[in-house]
This record gives sequence, C-alpha cells and structure tokens, in this order.
Amino acid sequence: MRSHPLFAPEPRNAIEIGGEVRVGVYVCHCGGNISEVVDVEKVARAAGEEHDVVVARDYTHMCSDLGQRLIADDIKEHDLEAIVVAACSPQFQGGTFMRVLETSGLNPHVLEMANIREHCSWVHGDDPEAATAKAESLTKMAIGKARLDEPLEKRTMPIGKRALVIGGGIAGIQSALDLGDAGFHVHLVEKTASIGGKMAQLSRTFPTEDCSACILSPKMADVPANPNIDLMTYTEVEKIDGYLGAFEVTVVKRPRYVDPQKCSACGLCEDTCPVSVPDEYEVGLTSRKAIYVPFGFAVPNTNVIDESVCLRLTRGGDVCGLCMKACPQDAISFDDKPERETFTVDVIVVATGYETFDAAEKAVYGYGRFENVVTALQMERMIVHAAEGAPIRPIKGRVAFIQCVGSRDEQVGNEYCSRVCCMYASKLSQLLKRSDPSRDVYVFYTDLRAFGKGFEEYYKRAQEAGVKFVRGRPAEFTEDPVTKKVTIKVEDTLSRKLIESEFDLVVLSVGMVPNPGTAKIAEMLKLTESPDGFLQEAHPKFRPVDTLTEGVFLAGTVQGPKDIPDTVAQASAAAARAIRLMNQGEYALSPVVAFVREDACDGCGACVDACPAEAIRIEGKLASISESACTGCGACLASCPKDALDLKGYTNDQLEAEVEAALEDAEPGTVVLVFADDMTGYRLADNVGTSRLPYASDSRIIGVPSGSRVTPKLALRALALGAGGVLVADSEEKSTPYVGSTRAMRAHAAETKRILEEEGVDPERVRSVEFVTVMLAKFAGQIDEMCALVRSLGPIPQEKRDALKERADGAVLVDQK
Amino acid sequence: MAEKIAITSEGVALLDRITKLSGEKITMCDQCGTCTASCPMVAEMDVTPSQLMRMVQLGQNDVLDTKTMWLCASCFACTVRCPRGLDLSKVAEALRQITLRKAIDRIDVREIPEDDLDELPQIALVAALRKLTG
Amino acid sequence: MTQDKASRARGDRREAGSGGTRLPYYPGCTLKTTARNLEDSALAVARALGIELVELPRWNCCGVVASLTDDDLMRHLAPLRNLIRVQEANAAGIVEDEMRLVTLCSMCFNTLKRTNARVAERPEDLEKLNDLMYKEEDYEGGVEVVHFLEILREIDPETIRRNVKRPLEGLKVAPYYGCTLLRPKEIGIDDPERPTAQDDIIRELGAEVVDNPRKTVCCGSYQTVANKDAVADLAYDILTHARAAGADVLTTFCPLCAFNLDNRQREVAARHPDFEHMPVLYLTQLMALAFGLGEEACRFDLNFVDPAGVLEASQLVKEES
Amino acid sequence: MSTKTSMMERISESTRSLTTGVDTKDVEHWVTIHIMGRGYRVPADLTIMTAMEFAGYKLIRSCGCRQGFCGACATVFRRKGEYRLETALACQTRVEDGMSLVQIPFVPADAASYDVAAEEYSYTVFSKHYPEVARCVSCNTCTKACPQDLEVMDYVQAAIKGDFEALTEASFDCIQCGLCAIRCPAEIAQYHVAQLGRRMYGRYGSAEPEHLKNRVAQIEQGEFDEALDELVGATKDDLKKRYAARERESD
Repeated sequence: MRSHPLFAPEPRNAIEIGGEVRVGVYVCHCGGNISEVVDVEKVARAAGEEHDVVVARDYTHMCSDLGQRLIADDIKEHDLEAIVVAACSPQFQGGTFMRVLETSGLNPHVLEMANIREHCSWVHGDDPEAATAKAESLTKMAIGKARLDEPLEKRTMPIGKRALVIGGGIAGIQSALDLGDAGFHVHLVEKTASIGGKMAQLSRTFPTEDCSACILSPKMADVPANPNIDLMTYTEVEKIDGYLGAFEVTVVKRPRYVDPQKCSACGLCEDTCPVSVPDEYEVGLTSRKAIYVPFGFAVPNTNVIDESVCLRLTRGGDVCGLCMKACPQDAISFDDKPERETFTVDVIVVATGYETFDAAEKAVYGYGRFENVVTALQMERMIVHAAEGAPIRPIKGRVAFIQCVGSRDEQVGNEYCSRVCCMYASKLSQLLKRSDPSRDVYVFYTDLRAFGKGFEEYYKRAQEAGVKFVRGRPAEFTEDPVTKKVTIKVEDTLSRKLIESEFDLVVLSVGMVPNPGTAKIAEMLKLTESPDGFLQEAHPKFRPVDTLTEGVFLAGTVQGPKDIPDTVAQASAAAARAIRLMNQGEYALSPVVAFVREDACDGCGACVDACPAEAIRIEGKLASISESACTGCGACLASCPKDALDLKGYTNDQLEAEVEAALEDAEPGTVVLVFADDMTGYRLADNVGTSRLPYASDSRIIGVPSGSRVTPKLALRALALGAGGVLVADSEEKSTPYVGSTRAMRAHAAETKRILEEEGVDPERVRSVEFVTVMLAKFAGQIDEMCALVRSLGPIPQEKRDALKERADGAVLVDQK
Repeated sequence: MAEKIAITSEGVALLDRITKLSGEKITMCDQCGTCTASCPMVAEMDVTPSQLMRMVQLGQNDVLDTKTMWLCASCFACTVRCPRGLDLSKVAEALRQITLRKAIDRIDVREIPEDDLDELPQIALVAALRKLTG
Repeated sequence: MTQDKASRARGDRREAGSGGTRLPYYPGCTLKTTARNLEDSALAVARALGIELVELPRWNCCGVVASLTDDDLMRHLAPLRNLIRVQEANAAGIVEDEMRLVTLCSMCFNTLKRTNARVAERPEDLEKLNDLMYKEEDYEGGVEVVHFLEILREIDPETIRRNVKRPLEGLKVAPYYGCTLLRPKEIGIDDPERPTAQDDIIRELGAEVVDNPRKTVCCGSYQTVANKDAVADLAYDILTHARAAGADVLTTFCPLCAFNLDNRQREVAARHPDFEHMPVLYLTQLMALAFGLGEEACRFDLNFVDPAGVLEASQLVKEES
Repeated sequence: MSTKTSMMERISESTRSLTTGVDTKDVEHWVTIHIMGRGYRVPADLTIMTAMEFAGYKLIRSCGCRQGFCGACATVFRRKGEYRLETALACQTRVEDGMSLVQIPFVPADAASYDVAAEEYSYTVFSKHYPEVARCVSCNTCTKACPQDLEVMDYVQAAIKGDFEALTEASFDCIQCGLCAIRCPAEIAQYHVAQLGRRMYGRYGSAEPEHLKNRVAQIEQGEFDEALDELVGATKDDLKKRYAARERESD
C-alpha cells in the first residue's frame, strides 16, 4: 500500500552511475492517472538500472513547474545529453518538455517520451502488474532510442504576404478587403464579368431590410480602389500546384472583346446589338443583349461580349459587328483571345459560394412549366423593379411561398436545412404585404427557423403585416389552362384540414446547393467535401475556417449554407487566419527528413523513383534530397540496396534499438509491435486511451512519421528479433499529409508478406491497416486480434528467424507506387 | 374541452410493432403533410395520412379503428414524395395486417353485391381481397 | 447499372424489329377476360414489330398488389412461381437464353418486379420461399421483369414509323400512367412525376400528345370494389382534366385503370351531370389502329366507351364502322 | 391358442373385403400406429381403414365405397420422424410403423346454389358464387393435399382466369374428399369451385355427346315408360330379387 503521491512530493530514486550517453529518465505519476495502476517507483528503479541512465526519478506531476525545474536542474547538475520522460502522450505534453530542454541548453529533439498513460495505465487498468511490466518496457524502448538521438536543426519555410481569394461574392470581397487593408497583396479571382455575387441580386437584407445593393456597392467599389488588391474578373482558376508559402496558381482570363480601359458603359453598343438572350442577373425574367454590362453597379462597370451568342463570334467572318461601329471609344475588338497568367501566392481563401437549387428538379411544383411559378431569387428581382416603379410583371391577388424547396428533402438528396429560406420568405412576404395590403400572402412551411439575432422579431413583423404562415408542405400543383392560376393542394397540419386553393403567384423558396465550380477547386487543393456536398472545415468547433490543407481557408457558403452576416464574419475570420500565418514570416517544418549517407550511396537512383514527393535527384554520383520537398515519410528507405538512406529522428538504428528493447524481457513470440503513424495511428492510440478502451498488453506502440517508414527490412528484422507480429497502423490515403505514403506502405506490407510466405512463415504476422482517428474500437480490436493470433501461432522457430534476418538485409523495394 | 392523449407503454409497444412490421422508421416522420396532400383517397378518410403517422408515433391505439389505412390504394404517391424517404403505404399495410391477422376481415366477400361481382375484373377482386381480407 | 439501363442495353443489342425476338410473356388473369383488348392489340403490335411474345406455360395469378409487410412471405409465392416459369421456359427451349419477362398489365409488372427485387435483396427470404415450394425447382434469381412499354421504348422510332399505315392525324391523346408503372421509384420505368414514356410513340403514330396534369394520379385501384363512388370521383377528376387539356382519348396500360376510368364512367356520369364521356384506350390499341392491323387486333368492342365516335371524327375508322 | 385363431378369424373377417383371405403368416409382421394419439399394434399389411377396424373402431362416417371412389374416408397422418402432414384416403393407404393419424369425416363448406342454365359463361360466375377464389396465394398446399394427385392449384388458377376447359381437365378426377379445402390458407372450397366450373363447361363448353342425345330422345319418346311403371309397381322383395339378379361387372 503506497502513500498517495501527493503526500510524497519529494523526488525519489536518484541513482548516480556513469555512461557513454548521459540519459535522464523521469517517470510521472500524473496525479494518480498513472500511479494508481502502474508501480511508477518500480518503473523508475528499473530504468535506473539501464545502461547509460545516470538519473531516474518518479514524480507526481512532471509537467508542473516543479517537475520541469527538476529536469532542468538535473540537466545542469548531471550534464545530461538525452532525456526520457515516461508520462503522457508526446502529442499532449511533448512541447512542454521540449521547451524545458531548449531553455536548459539541450536540443529539443534529444527528448523521448514513453507514453505510459494513454498507451498503458489507461488501457490496462484492470491488470496493474501487466501494466507495470509494459510501462517498464515502454520506458526502456524510449531509453534505447534516446541513446541514439541526434540534435536536429529547426527547419522553417518562409511565408510571404501574397494571398489568392477565389470568388468575388460578398465573402470573397470581404476577405480580399480585410487582407488588402492589412497590407497583404491579394489576387481576387472572379469567374463572371463582375464581382458582387448573389448578394448583388437581392432586394433587401433581413432582418434589417437595408437595400442590398446600397450596402454592397460601396464595398464592391472599394475592391478596385484598394492598391493591394489585384482584381481579376471574367477569370477562372485553371491550375494550382505547390503548398503553403508557394502555391503556383494559373488563371485564364476569358476574352471580354471590350477594352475596359476605353469602355464607359455608355450603352450605345447594346442598343444596336440584334441578339437578345435571357438575362442571368435578372434570373431570366428579362433579356439582355449579346454585348452587355452585367448589371447597373457592376465592378468593373464595362461591357462584355457573350461569345456563345454573339453573331460575329459564333459565325465568324465580318457578320454583324454593329456594336463595333456604334462604339464611340472604339473599345471593341473581336480578336481578343483568352490570356493565361501564372503567379505565386502564400495562402488561399476559397469563397466560391453557392448556387440556388434548380426548382425544376421538383417537377411536381411546375417550375419552368407553369407561368406563375417563380423562384425566390426571381421574386427578389421582381420586388426590386417594382420598388423602382418599373415592375417586370404585376404581383397581385393571392401569393404562396413554398418553403424547403430542395432543402430537407431526401427525394432530391438534400438532407440539410439551407438556413436562409425561412427568413427571406418572411422578408419577401412582408415586403409584398406592406407595399400592397390587398395582396393575400401565405407561407407554407414545415418548420419555421428564426434562430439569428433579430430573426424571431422579424418573423413576428411578417405576422403583424398579415402574412399567413401555414404549416404544411404542398404536394399537388395544377395550372389552370386558361387563367394560368395555380391550384395548390396542401394539408394544414395544425388543423388537419386539406387546403386546395388557387394562387395568382407561387414563389418557391429554393435552398442553397454547392456551386458546381467548387469541385474543381477542391480537387486542385485536396479539400474534402462534407456529406452535404459543401467543403469540410478542419474542425467544426475550433478550426471552422481552416482546411486540412495548410494555408487554405474557407469563406462563406462554400463551407455550408449561411446568411450574409455569418458569411461576412467567416470571411473576416478566414482573412484573420491567413494573416496569422503570413505574419509569422516563416512556417515551422518537422525536422524529420530523409538524408543520404554519402559513403554508402553509389547514385544508382532507385530512390528517385521511390520517393512519392519527388524530392530526390541524382547529383553527380550521389542522391541528393530537397529538404523543403521531402515530407519525411521514409518511404525511400526501402528502395536503397546500399542502405545509404535514413530518416532523421527515426533512423534504422533508433527504431531497431526500440524494437530490441521492446522484446528484451518479453516471452518470445508474444509481443506485437504496433507502428503508428503520427497523423492517425498514434493519435488514435491516444484517443483509445482517453476513452479507456482496453486491449491486450502484449502490444507495444512505436511512433513513426508514416506507415511507409516501416520498411520490409525493419518488419523482417523485428520478427527475426523475436516479435510475434507487426501491425502497421497508418492513415487512410486521403487523410495523410505524406503524399503517396499510404500506397508505399501497402507496397512494403505486401513485399514483407511475400517474403514471409517464401520462408514458410504465416504472412498474417504482418498486417497493415488504414484508419481514421475515430475508429477507436477497430483499432483496439485489431490489436487484440493480432495478439491472439500470434499467441495461437506460437513463436517463430529459431532457424526461420535466422532465415528472416538473412532476407531482411536483401529486402529492397523500388517500385512502391 | 380538449381531448387528452395518454402516453403509455402499450403505446410504445404499438409503435415498435408497426415499425417492425412496416420496416419504416416511423419516428422520423416530420409531420409535413406531403403524404396527405398527395393522397388520392384522402377525401374519404377520417384521419389524414400524416395524422395516422402521428397517432402511431404516439402509440395511440385507436389508430387501429380509423378508416384511413383501409382506404389506402397502395398507389405510392406519398412514397415517392416523402421528404424523409418514408414509405407510408408500408405503414398502412402494417396497420391493416394487425387487424387482418386477428382474422377480422375489412370486407365480407359474400357481401359484395352480385351486380358488382358480375362486372369487376379479376385484378380488382384479387387486389381488394389481398388488401382487405386476411 | 440500373435494371432499366441494363434492359435497354440488351434491347439495343437485339434491336427488336430486326426479326424474330422471342420474349417470355406473362399475361395476367384480366388479360384473358375483360382486358383481351390489351392482349390482342399488344400481341398484334409486337408481331408487327418483329417481336413474338411467348406466353409462359402454367403461369398463375401474380397476386396483385405486392405484399408490403416485412414478414409476410407467403404472398410472394404467387409472383415467384411465375419467375420460375421463366427459368423453365428457357430450360425447355421455348425461348432462347432470354430472362426478360415481359408484362402488359402494369399491376402485374409492379407485383412481379417487386417480389423479384425483394428476393434479390433478401436472399434469406428466397431460401425460405424456395423451401416452401419444394415441389418447384428453385428460383435462381436471374429473371428481369420488364414492361412492354420498356420494350417499345427500346425500338428504333424509324421501325415504328415504318409500320404506321394510317397516321392518327388530328387525334389528341392524353397518355395516362397511374401508379404501378411509375412507383415506387426503384420499380418504376420513368420519372414518377413527369413520365414521358408513351409520348414519343404517340407522336410517331401521328397523333398529338396532350399533357394531362393528372396523368400520374391514382385511379383508386382496388378501392373500386368497396368505394365505387370515391373511384368514380377520381375518374371524373382525371378525365375532366384530360378533357380540359384538350384530349380526345386517354391511353393507359393497366386493366384496372381501364376499368376505373372507362367502365366506371357510368357511375361518373351518374354523380357528375356535367361529365362528358371520353374513350379510354390501351396504347397498343391505338398502335394497332395506326398500324392498320384491323378490328381483331384493335378490339374496340371491349371498350366501355365506344371510341368509334371520336375516331370517326378524326377520319380514322371509316371502313371499320 | 383358441384366442389366436379367433383373433385370426376376426382379422380375416374384417379384412376380407380387401386383403382377400389373409395368410396367417403375414401376421408375423406387426406395426404400431397411433390413432388420435393412442397406440395400436396392427398387422402390417392392413390399410388405414381396416387397421382402424382391427383396432376396434366402428366406422359409421369416413367410410364409403372402400374402393377409393367415393372420397368419404379422408385421413391426415404423419409418418414417423416426418415433419410433413400428409393426406390420403384411408381405404387406399397401407399402414406404416409409427404412423400417427386421424380421419376427417366431414369438411364444412357449403356449396353455392345456382342455376347453370341461368349463368353467364364467364369468369364472373366464380366471382359471383365463390369470390374467395381471388384470395388464392398460389401456395400450392391444395395440390400437395390432394389424394387424387390433381393439380388443384392449377384448376383454381384456371377458375380465376375463367378457363373452364383447363379447369375441367384438371379437376375431372376430383372425388370431393375436401382435403384441399381443409388445408387452404385462403379458405377456398376448391372442389365446389371445380364442380361449378365443370357444370358450366358441361353445359356451355363441351360438345353434346351423341349417345346422350339419343338416349334422351328415347326417353322422351316414352320407350322406357312401360319398364318404369313395372318397377314402380314392384314389391320390396321383388325389387330385392331383381337387384341381386341385376347385370353387373364382376368384382
């Protein structure tokens, strides 16, 4: 019965012995989290007896000031050269202890942590003895590795102050302005002929009812006025390569056939143009000419020729050309060609926005077939023109708004709520009602959602105005062949009565769907979609505007349906996050990179093909590795016949030392070595610990940067040294930062299995599994399965182990893709 | 005075039974009324299809006494429109089966007027007897 | 690849009309009695198009409408037996390696296809059912239930036009689909809300397609047994909308729809004094007419509302009448 | 000794009508059967009917022609270790060891009354008088139950389709034992349906047979009046004599 650690605050078990590398070991109680299961004193004592360990202590809270000071003092007093902290996960407290080393004048990378909490006390709580034994083993493994730790130099990458904002809607505009005002250079790329996006089409904004154009147009004007913003309209992103700090962007400017410098948008050309087509800005309610200005307050406010309909441009020769003759500035040239432009940026904000749901998909509503069925966006335009005293079409009599068109509807595959329709319907309906009380306005809804600031009050105002809200989703729409009025059949679900009435106008409150153009951008930037088809943020709570691609941020509805205030807030947040990165001036890279032992390399070049990051070139007779391109996955190591390649921080010797230590006092053939990649496998092991999910204690988790670091050689040696099995826990291909490493890892595993089969050893002893960090049960299950398997198989006979050792040296794998 | 609904464990059992029989997750019904507005027979019904779903959700036993499920023509109009992807015709069938399996038929074959039997095509008779007798 | 696409793909390979496609054919009870006009016209039309519909030996009533409860297997026996007949027909060489089962009656189509789908997705059910029918050979699951309209849709429009001897000029036709040809989605052969499968064919016959807003609304189906009046009101709604849209005749593929929309016009007229009768024809009857296949193929004698009037008005049945 | 012989006599008595003169050696072979749950040892070569009589049952119902024509002796049984419920005519089926059985003396199912002359020759005649045929689920239990090995399901289906000829062909050998009806989940009385169908076919479907036409003519011309009057006038004993002396095929 030990006294509670808190009553024994004094450090104990200080042992002085000499060694070649002076290692200090610190075993943490974690205030009982560890010590209530693991006999920490015993662990410290055992560590103390290890070769090279000059001091080994256990203490209640190693991460506390006292604990940190303890280490710092020892480093000076015993001039330690390497430190082992047996405590929690390095992902959790690694940084703390690295700082301790740094402040004490040691290179932070001579620190090794034995994770005896998440990987031990928390998962083997039911068996303190086994837990203690495993803790000892884990500590010894860390010591074994620490002994061979080399100081690693800090690697950083410079980050400049250049940003790309894709999309010129209100989100893109806001991000661009924030970035520009903060003094960063911005390329704002907009696909259409003018910035402004959907907001430019809206009548008023809820709940304040400001005129949308009035509050937007000044912001639009600020864009070209901002010296830091390079505005590129009528331009599409064609290609993006590179990474944070060095994104290579290629854009294509579509020909306007009108010189913006000369054009004053006088409109003479439009008057002469014989071609008229539906006007996109007016959502097809009116028509425009082949040469046109997108809309009144367009930025840039110049004409553009729609080459898909212009007579001259479609038929060639010297057909038509009336506009050219009409232009006083002679700004028109039919010879414009697409211009390709390439530039480099450091960060990217994706603000490609949304599209409105295509109401025709809900065939039963009759959109596109019935004269008097329009979308809410069309209604926005109708209201604007009515307010300007030039109504596109009369709005009178009885009007019905149909909610959730394309939203919350599994029949069209959209489960989500579009979040704006309830409020814009409240807006449009009361605008109609207030401007002409004789209109009889109904809103047919399923659930009324007024969650935003001032929303509920605004909804109430609609009710005050006399708008009638009816809870029911209409299903039958019939157009009267003569009057063209539309009869709607709907249940008033509150009274359980059927309503079958005729309406003069039906407005479909269409929801938001992902902008089809976004998919292309997402592919270029390796961004993932969430189930609703919008882009996935890095973390729903703490990184809402980041993505998993470093240096790429999301602004506005590209990430999911939202209203204008939320869009603007997110746009500013994206800008702020981008600025945060750029202001650091540099970006810390992992010091873990591959390196060449020049004495051994003969420049055969096998590694060049093997490297998934294409970071290796042959210079002279030697392989040379670009440190900025090397991701440090370690895949190349497997390809070198001369064993000339190695990985800083995870050298062959270090990992073998860990393996040897792991097997040292274990019953032969029982231990399963779990090589866990830092992105997923290791975090997963931590999460399993945090949720106290028990698994077999025969397992030893060894951190590696990526699964591809586990070369066939390493795996075979591990078995030769007496491991019962090797489990590689790696990330799924799409969720690892080590490009191509997952495929390399698979190749390694396959090769290893092949060799095992040849040697008559059960290939199931080596297994590779791809996880995502939520697969807790699967992870624990795989470990148990593997441990059970190797126990049932029994130890590998000595002669076979010798054979495997032989094969390990020859195990070279070039083709890993 | 408003009618009271008792929430009982029998009610839960009824919901579970219908859910099992129909294979439809009845609690997912959003009560939007699409089914009602889509139903060709609704004019004849005493409770609307969406109300039927509600009664099952709340496990109200008197749902078994309503006419609605017997009037369902299995036309699947609601099925192809339900925003929650529920198949109401299966729920109606489950409700019918609960009664039919007690050997209580909805129509007495012998009561059908001879003149009707004289003109009804087999397809009508077969279908009706499949749906309305056990 | 959806069944629908699959069948079309196959259809393309053996372009019907390019001589002697022999397809297993399931009639259904009503086609042997009140709906003889559907069978006779369809068989004649098929023959004209070079398709031979080979009636399954020993077919039995499909047990319309599909059983919908999760646990009620017995009612799947009837449809399943007919699928076994297709296997037998192939084994006996009555048809050659042709697992498509053609149906004319929309309701039979729906019932057979649903059971086929159910046993495909629940093998354990198939095992039980096979076991129950120990006197039958096991159903192996290879059959594909198709509707004759799908076959027609596969046919090159040119082939149909070639067969048109007497174009139905000036005839305004409102195609009606009802339920079982369209719903549920996974069974239906067309867009459940805006079906068009009949439209092209009608146009190729030279007639004009009229868009009836009620073309997918249920006719009341078997409610016709216990709720005559309700069905009559539905028929009224469907037919008057067709009329308002300018239709001369309505076309269908379902004997029950035909009964409710045609024969029930007696009740409709009784309940709705303003009602004008409208002929309800099987699409295949119109085809037979346009193909000039004669009265024995058209079988207008079996229609309750005599189409002669309308057809004469459009100069279509001179010598017949 | 004496008991044995007397028993032998009883056996031969009770079985003479079928097993013509039991050879005593046969009775070396005994089987155990269960009648309504009670076990009996009976000679192995008896039919169910004779075995029941052997066991002491006096058959006042479920026993008719003893020749497999009248359909009165419907029986259901299970063989030892079999899960299947089988049906047969007691007079036509030999007992087996372990057989467990009961007779179905009567099947409640009332036959519709109709005037064949007044009916329309159409499928609707079934809808009208036996609409429940539409409930057939094609489970085929009826066919499995038929002791005459008729394709009962097929003729019910023929009725639904209104195919009188097929119905008649398929149901011609029906002996109306009712076993199909007792097993039917759709509660159809197949044999009554078949009878209606055959009557309809007989009247409207099939060609009228020559000899029948002639004989009817003869009767109408009064060719038999004399003979009939003579019979009507005869005494009971006279009739008995005539009956015993009648012309008949040998058994």
